[in-house]
Amino acid sequence: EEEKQKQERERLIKQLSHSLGAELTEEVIKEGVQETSASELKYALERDQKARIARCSEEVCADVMQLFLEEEIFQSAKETLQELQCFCKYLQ
Amino acid sequence: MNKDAQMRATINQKLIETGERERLKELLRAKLIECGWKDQLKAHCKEIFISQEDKSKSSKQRDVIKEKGLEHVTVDDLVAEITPKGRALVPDSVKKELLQRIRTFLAQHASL
Amino acid sequence: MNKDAQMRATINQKLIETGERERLKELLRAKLIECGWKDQLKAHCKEIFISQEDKSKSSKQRDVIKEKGLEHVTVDDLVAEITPKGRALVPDSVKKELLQRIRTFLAQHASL
Repeated sequence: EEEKQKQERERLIKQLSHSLGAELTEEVIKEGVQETSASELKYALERDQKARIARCSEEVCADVMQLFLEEEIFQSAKETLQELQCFCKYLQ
Repeated sequence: MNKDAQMRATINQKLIETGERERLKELLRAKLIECGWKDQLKAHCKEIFISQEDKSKSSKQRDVIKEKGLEHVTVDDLVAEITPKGRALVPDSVKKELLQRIRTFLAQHASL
Repeated sequence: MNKDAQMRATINQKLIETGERERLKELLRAKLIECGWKDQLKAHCKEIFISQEDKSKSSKQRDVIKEKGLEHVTVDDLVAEITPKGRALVPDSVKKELLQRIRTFLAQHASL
């Protein structure tokens, strides 16, 4: 009877250890997964935003540059043409 | 309540009362960091975000992330995606060590 | 409007509201004079009229200028002819400086 009780106790300890181990592991995994997901999603969003700012800055810069250059080129063309036409009239 | 359920309830109570439950979880957390589990999980997350555009690597969940667009992805979406990997990445040695520690505790409280 | 378009609109709005756009324009103008861009472009304009006979350098627009003759050429004709050269003559350092200035401005206005 004593041996039977001992075996029964061993069986219970084994069973309990396994279920408890699985339970604790799952709890810790969930914690870790939650924490990692939250931080990695945050970093991913930050990276995305930084990349967007860099990309959009370049695009805005290119647009601004193009517009400014158009004005400058127009101004230069106007000035030069006036100079040349004046010079031409003077020669005539 | 049968004998098994009684014993389980008593053991759980003892684990909490003695602070052993929290110590076991702490041990597990430390072991997971030590074995690189957390780093692997982070790397897996990064891979998901990077490979969003890569169709060859897509899975059902990854498609959900892709469909939603990064700014609409929630932590829960990501949790659902990486949990299976998180489970699979726990080394057997860590599981065994935890089990051993639990058995020792239970043996010491055999009078239960 | 997608996120990129939204951000570009916000950046443009901020540049205008703060007067930075006007300052950038002034900076570019000063830099173009400083690096000799304006002189080079004017020289290029003059060259067009002088080298009209040089077939190897001819372009469709140059032919128009040639046909019209100096007194009938419009500013728009000349602009169309010199624009590619005008763009090409802008030194990379000036482009980089403008971009850097926009980046610094955005860093200081982190609310984007």
